[in-house]
Order: sequence, then C-alpha cells, then structure tokens
Amino acid sequence: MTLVFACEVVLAGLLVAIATWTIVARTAFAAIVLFMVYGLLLAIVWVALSAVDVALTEAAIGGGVTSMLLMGAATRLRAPTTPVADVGLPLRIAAGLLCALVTTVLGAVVFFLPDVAPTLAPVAKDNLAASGLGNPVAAVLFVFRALDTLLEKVVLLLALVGVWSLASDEAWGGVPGLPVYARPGRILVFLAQILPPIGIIVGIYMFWAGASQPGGAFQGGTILAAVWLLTMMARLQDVPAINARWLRLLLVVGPTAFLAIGLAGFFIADSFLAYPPGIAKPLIIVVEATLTLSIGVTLALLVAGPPERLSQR
Amino acid sequence: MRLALDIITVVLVSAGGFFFMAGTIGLLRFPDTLTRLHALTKVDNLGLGLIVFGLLPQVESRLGALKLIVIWLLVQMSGAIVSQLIAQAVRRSGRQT
Amino acid sequence: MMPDTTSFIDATTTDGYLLVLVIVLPVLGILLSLALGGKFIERITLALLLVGLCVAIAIFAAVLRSDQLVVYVVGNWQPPLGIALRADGISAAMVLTIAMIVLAIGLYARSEFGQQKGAAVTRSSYAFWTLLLGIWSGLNAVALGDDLFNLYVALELLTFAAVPLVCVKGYEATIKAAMRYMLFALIGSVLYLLGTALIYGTYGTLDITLLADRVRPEPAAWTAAALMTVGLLAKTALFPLHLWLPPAHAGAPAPGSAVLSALVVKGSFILIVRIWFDAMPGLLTFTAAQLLATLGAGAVLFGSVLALRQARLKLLVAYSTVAQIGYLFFIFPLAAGASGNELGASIAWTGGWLQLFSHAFAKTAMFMAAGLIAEALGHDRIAELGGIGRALPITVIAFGLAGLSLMGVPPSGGFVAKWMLLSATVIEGQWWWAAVMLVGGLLAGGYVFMVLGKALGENATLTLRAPIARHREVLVLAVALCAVFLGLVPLQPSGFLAIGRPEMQITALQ
Amino acid sequence: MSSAALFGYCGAVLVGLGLYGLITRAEVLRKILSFNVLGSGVFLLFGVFARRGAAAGLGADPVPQALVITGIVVAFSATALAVALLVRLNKETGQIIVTSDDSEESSEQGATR
Repeated sequence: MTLVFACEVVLAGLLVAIATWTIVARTAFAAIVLFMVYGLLLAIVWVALSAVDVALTEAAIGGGVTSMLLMGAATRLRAPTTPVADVGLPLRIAAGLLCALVTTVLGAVVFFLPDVAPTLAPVAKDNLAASGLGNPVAAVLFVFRALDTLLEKVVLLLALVGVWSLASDEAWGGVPGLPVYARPGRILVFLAQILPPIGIIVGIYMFWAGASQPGGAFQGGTILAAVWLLTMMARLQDVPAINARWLRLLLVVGPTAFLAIGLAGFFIADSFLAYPPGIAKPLIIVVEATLTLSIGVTLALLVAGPPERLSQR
Repeated sequence: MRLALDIITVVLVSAGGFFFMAGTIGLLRFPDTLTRLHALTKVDNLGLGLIVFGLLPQVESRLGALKLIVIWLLVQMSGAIVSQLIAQAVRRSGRQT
Repeated sequence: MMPDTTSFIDATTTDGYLLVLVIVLPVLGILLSLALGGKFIERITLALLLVGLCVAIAIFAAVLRSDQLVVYVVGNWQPPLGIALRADGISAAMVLTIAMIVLAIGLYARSEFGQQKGAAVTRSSYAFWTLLLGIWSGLNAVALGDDLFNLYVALELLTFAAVPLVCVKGYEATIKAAMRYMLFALIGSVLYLLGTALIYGTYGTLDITLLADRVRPEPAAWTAAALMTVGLLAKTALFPLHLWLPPAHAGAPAPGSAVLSALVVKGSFILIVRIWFDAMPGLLTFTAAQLLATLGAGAVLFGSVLALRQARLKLLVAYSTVAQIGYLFFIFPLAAGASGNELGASIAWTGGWLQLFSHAFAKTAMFMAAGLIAEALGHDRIAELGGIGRALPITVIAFGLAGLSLMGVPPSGGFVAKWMLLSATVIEGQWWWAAVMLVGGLLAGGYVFMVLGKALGENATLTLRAPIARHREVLVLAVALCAVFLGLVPLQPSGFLAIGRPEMQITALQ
Repeated sequence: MSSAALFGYCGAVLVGLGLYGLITRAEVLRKILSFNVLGSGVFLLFGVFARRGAAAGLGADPVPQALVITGIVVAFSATALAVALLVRLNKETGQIIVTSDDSEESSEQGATR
C-alpha cells in the first residue's frame, strides 16, 4: 500500500463519513454546512481521479454556488409550528434495505468491471488537433458533443424562467429577493471592494486558459457570478430588476452566439455546430467568452431567486 | 543543491502539517466559538504559509510560484475576513458558545 | 474489449438538417423572447409553431419517401465520440404529432394567455409561452436523440419546462402539486443518469445504435437497464409511481394539462422503449416484460376505478391518463417476440404506438373540452354539469369523441390500437392481458358516460359565467376528430412505424 | 485494490446514502440536499470510469469528464428550481414538507381562471 493510496483511503473514508453526517444531521443548517465541506472534499477526489476540470466545476458549482443557494433557502424558510416527523421506523428500515441493495449491486458492478476499460480517450486525442483546442475536455464540451452543451445552456435559461415564474404577479419584472443585509458591516463591504477585481481577473483567466488547460466557461462564469453576488450582498451594487434590458441581453448573448455560430456551420463548415478549419479556435473563443458572461449572470440570478418587489427598496 | 531544496520542502511542509493538526485539535477541543476561531485562524494561516513556502522550491516556473503566493494571500485575507464576520455574528447573537 | 473506434455507422442523410431545425426552432423563440423581455412572445411562438409544423411534415415526408432512417451527425463527429440524431418511422410520427398538438394547444391558449395590445406581458403569460417552447424543444430532442446522455439533457429540458407549467397560475395547491412532481422528477433523472454511467463504464459508448451491437446480457447491463427504467417510470407516472400525476395534471391550466398529459409523460415512455428495444435488444426477458406489463395492468385497473370515483372533471381526466399510460406497457411482453411469432410482435408494436398517438390527440381534446366547460361554468364539478350539453354542444361532442377513442369504440384510433393489442395477446398466447384490456375499456366507458350523462342532462337554471367563442369549440372538435381519424388509416402507419426497424418489417394485418 | 476501484465503491455508498435521505427525510430541503449527495455519487462513478479509461497520454477519458461537467450544471439548475418552489410553498402554506394529497383542491384551482 503506497502512501498516496493510504491518503486516498482516508479521503474516501472522510467523504463517506461527512456524507452520512449530512444526511442524518439534526438541523438543515448543520447539514448545509457539512455539505460545503463535502463539496470541497469531493473536489480533492476529482483531482485524485486526474479530472481537474471537474474538480474546478465541483468546487465552484457543486460545493460553492449550490451551498449558497441552499443556505439562502434555509434562512428564508419559516419554521412550521408543528415539528416535522420523518417517515416511520418500518419504512426507514425498508428504505435502508433498498439503499443497501442498490449500493451492493453498484459495488458488484464496479468489482466486476472489464479488465480493459472501454475508453474514448484515444479517439478524442486523435481528433484534438482537428478540434482546434488543446484541452480535451473542452474539445468534448464545445466541439465533439457541442449539442449537449448548447441544450444544457437552454436548460439553465429555462430553469431561470421557471424560478422567475414563481414570483407574485405584482412583483413581475421587478427585483429578485436576494437576501441583502440592510446594514452590511464594514468588513463585508471591504471584502466586496477588494475581491471583485481579483475575481474578474481569475474568472477571465479561467475561461482563457480553458482552451488549452483545465478551466473554461463554466468555472470562469461561476467565479464571475460569485463576485457579483458578493457586491450585491454588500449593497455596493443594486440587484437589477429582471426586466432590465442589459440583463436580458447578457443572459442570451452566450447561447445566441453559440447557436448562431452553430447554424453558420451549415454554410461555412460542413455541418451544424461544426467550425471551419483555421478559424475554429477564434470562433470557439468567441462562444466561450460570451458564454462565460451569460453563465455568470444566469447562475447569479438563479441564486437570487424570483423577483419580490418592483423597485429598489 | 537539489537535495537541500528537497529537505527544505519536507521540513517546511511537515511543519505546516503539524500546525494544521494543532489547529484541528483546537477546533475540536476548545470550549467556545471565539477560542475555536482563534485556534483555526492563527494556526491555519501559519500552516498554509509553511506549506506554500515549502512548495516554492519545487515549482518550475516563476508564474507558478507567483500563483502559489497569490493563493496564500487570498486565503489569508478571506480567512481573516470570514473569522471577523463570524466573531461579529457571535457578538450580535450574544451567545459565546 | 476495446471499442471499435473506426466504426462508421451512417452519415448525415440529405434531409438530416431538418432534425436540427425542429430542435433549434423553439430554442430560437426562447432566446428571442428573453431578449425582447416578452414582447410579441405569443406571436413569435405561434409563428415558430407554424414553421415547426411544416418542418415536421417535411421530416415525415422524408422518412416516408426514402423508407429509411433520416440521420444527422452533429458537427460531423461520428459516434461514439460525437452525437447523432436519427429519425425512424416512430420518431417522425412522434415529431409530427408533437407539432400538431403543441400548435393546437398554442391556438387554444390564446384566449387565456394571450397578450393585450399595448399592455406589458404578464407573468403567467410570459412563463406559459416560454415553457411551452421549452416543452416542444425537449420533446423533439427526446424523439430524435440517439445518445443516452444527450437524451438525458433533453429529458431535463422537458422536465424543467413541465414542472413550472403546473403552477403557472400561482395557486397554493398547484405549487404543492408542482413540488411533488419536481421531487419525483429529481429521483427519476438521477436514476436514469446512474444507468447511463454504468453503460458508459461497461461498453464505452452512449450511442444507442452502437450499443445495440455491444450490449451483452450480463449483470452490469441489467443493473443499468433496471435503474434507468425505474427512473423513467417515475417520470412517466406508471402505477405505483403515479402519485404526483393527478394533482399536477388537474391543477395546471387547461392548455398546460393538455400538453402534460398528452405529450410530456410520453417523452420518458419513448425512452423506456428505446432502451429495451433499441439499445439493449435481447435483454428483455420474459419476466421483465411481464413485470412491466403487470404494472401497466395495475395502472389500467387502478386508474380507471379511481377516475370513476372523481367528483371533478379535470381530476377524472387526469386519472384517465394514469389508466391509459398502462396500456402502453403491454407493448413490452407482446412486441418482444418471446413466442417467436413475428406477426404478433409486429401487430403489438403498431398497436402500442397507435395507442400512444391516439391517446395524445384524445387527451388533448378532453383537457381542452374540460377547460372550456370549466371556463363557461366557473367550476368543474361533474355533478353540476347538467345543461352544458345544450350550451356547448360542440365541446361536449368533442369530449364524447375523444372518450370513444379512450374506450376503444370503432371507428377510432383507440379502437384500432386496442384491437391490435388484443389480437397480439391472442397470437402470443398471453390472454391474461386481454382480460385487463377489456375490463379497462368497460371502466373507461363508465367514466366517459358518467360525464356525458350528466352533461346531457337537463338544467333549466344553467347560467354561463362566460361565453365561449365558437372557433375554440371547433378547434377542440378538430383535435378530437384527429383521434378518431387515426382509426381510419390503420394500414398506413403499420408499415411506416417499422421504418428503420428491420426486425419489424413484416407487413402487419394481411 | 486500485484507487479507481476505491472511489468506485465510495460512489456506490454515496448513491445509497443519498437515496436513503431522499426517501426518508421529510423536509424538502433535506430531500434536495440528499439529491445532491446522490447526484455526486453518480458523478463520481462517471469519474471512476474516466480514470479507468486513461489512455493515449491522457490522465482520464475526457468524455465522461465533460458529461459530469454538464451534469453538475444541470443538477444545479434542478436544485435552483426545487429551492424556488420550496420557498414559495413555504410562503404560501408555512410548511417545509409536502403534505398529503390534495388533488381536489388542485383540480378546483386548475379549473379557475
């Protein structure tokens, strides 16, 4: 047993322990705090699995923005007057047995996996030069399986429309109910002044580096979303009304550029979502740059929630 | 020369690891929020600092070294600010535990 | 086993670009209406729906003409690395059905969600049209997708548009219904994704056509198929996972109910069929098929009995969906060809799909009719429907015609579908399903006539709360007639629905 | 045992844990949290298959990695929508759970304009 493997065993044990704790924790608040820790541990696991792109995404979205969203919900929920009872013991035992069965079967599948793992790595590698990108994961996302990525952007936008649709009729078109402190402390304001420039640089670097190294539009966009949310929470910036023109344009610019270049592929390349050789890389960078912006704005608005009032307080 | 650098790395990173351990024990053992916060911030900053400086001799490019230092500074700053925020929240809630 | 990386299955066909268009058109609408802040959203949607109908007809014609698959390899990256879209006879018929029904629903919804001239778009109307576009795009992507993960994204697109549609009016009980729907959908999608992961880990591809050659009957494949099926069953609302459906489908506004009941639950059903018949042929054992059909039988009986006991019209129609979904699952034991009788399998295959299409039209008409009745009366209590038959005769006739299709009375699409399924049970020697179908038909007759009996009763004091425009009644009747006419073209679809499926290429119904 | 197998078992356990929480916890917020744990278990399995597929000088098969990135974003969208529904539900009813069936009421509201 090598030292690295010993560390991985400890990591896996910690991960399972914290996941268990997240599930059984008494209060939702404690569970969410544990979930943040869980997200960070998971990011380390992804590095151990040589999937740095995923590690960045997990840390930014899985652990970061998701936790923020859940924490926001936990603080906004009014506790019911009657205590909440979970399901009864018989059902819990039945569920436990079922889940143990699922885990066992999955474990067995992992155990009996074919010795030679099937992989698309060689094909991806062979076509990497043709894709115009240096990072194979980015090549899969924006070239080989670009349709998935395009549809996933639509999923994000639809989820946002779904969230907005939960507003009251009076507040429609107004300002999302991001929990904004009435009197943000000086320290929070200081943080919100100093972090955004750094965050913006890191976010842009992430997307720029993503073409050839780990990183990309998702991770960069998430960082932009985070610093924007921070400045809004510190009240250095107003939360924009959802019918603001600039906001709408930022939301759609990335997916629109992606779709437009994809459709142009019918004429300038040989297929939908194909890029003509030679200018593939610049085109993908345009797509990624605009997507970074759109993803940042969409994620931040998803966290901010449905509109709650018509004007700034 | 290579060996000396490696030794420096091992010593500094081990020392950093020791401080992390101490901080974690403090977090678990200290009685209330403020003292736990004290253990966490003081020792973790030192621990991370030692690890970063321990890793510097292993970095191949200047840009890599710069990134490491920037990460350390950012963690320093966010650690200090977050612990301030937590301490304020503790004071506002009037509870010490 | 290393995957054969050089395999070149098939290239884009001449008309392949149509498949991309029909998925992308609604996306254009979503982006455009977001950018415009909802201005002209109704007109944009209806215009796109008209264009979309033409594209769907073109796809149908292309498949019919070439008698072969229409394929589009996105970005010219061959699977397994890239993604392909494929339209066989079923997909083409599905895309056409989707386009027709969504267009009808769009026209029907104009009076409820239309925009007043000059006024800013309201919340519910903006959300309704955007979500309708989302559902349309998701359904097309589900019908044409041929990659298990691409289908996952399409399914999520469908779900995220469908859930908010339930509570688009914002009433308290509908939010509860949407929440429950969402929780079922979450479990469903994650189980499906889990199955996808196992398949990739074992076979190294997610392309359905490639998988068909690679999958062997072994534990990993069974586990994956079981997980995916359970997940999709939760989204299809097959008994006993149907709990979320009645409040959600009854609570949505009428056009929403129509699209949810007629089309959205079918999206996940198509995937179940794709998995068992296309991706993993040979994996469907006798026991598994019987189990699926048993659940279907449970749905038919349980849903029909509960429909009979409802006091509210929309809830009755929703429970009828629970029951009618059950019939679809008879396709598994009957079309799997376990008996080695290819004729029986082919008949069951055609009958099962015909059931899906005729139910889609019939249920759209029923929910639209129920919506008009509720609009006219201000309520949907079945006991107080007296006199509505005289006030809204066309609507009630449409409801009745759609009901005939559900019961399986000739001449209707439902009749041919159920008759084909019944014939298949005889040929395959699985008579027990025939018994369930006959009882289900009787029960359907019971609840349809319960409504019609009340509606045609006399009530001198009936006052309509709101007048109903004649053209809306005619629209409902037209949709109901589509369900009926499906029964008059039985020979044509049987051959068409087998295009792209060599094993089904025996002409049924000699 | 290889490290890929180790994390494979880890993923299997996480799936079981998440599923258990999703079924047994009554609070919707806890269900959403459990869904995220369950989802991460599924993603981890993808990661294990990616790692096993390391070849051609790549540390891991890029295709499953890309699928996971897409999956994480979709899961986040799902979480955001579920949370928004929950907050609205809580505002209307004061509940943090989905109470028993009320199809009747739902149908009545679905029939009104």
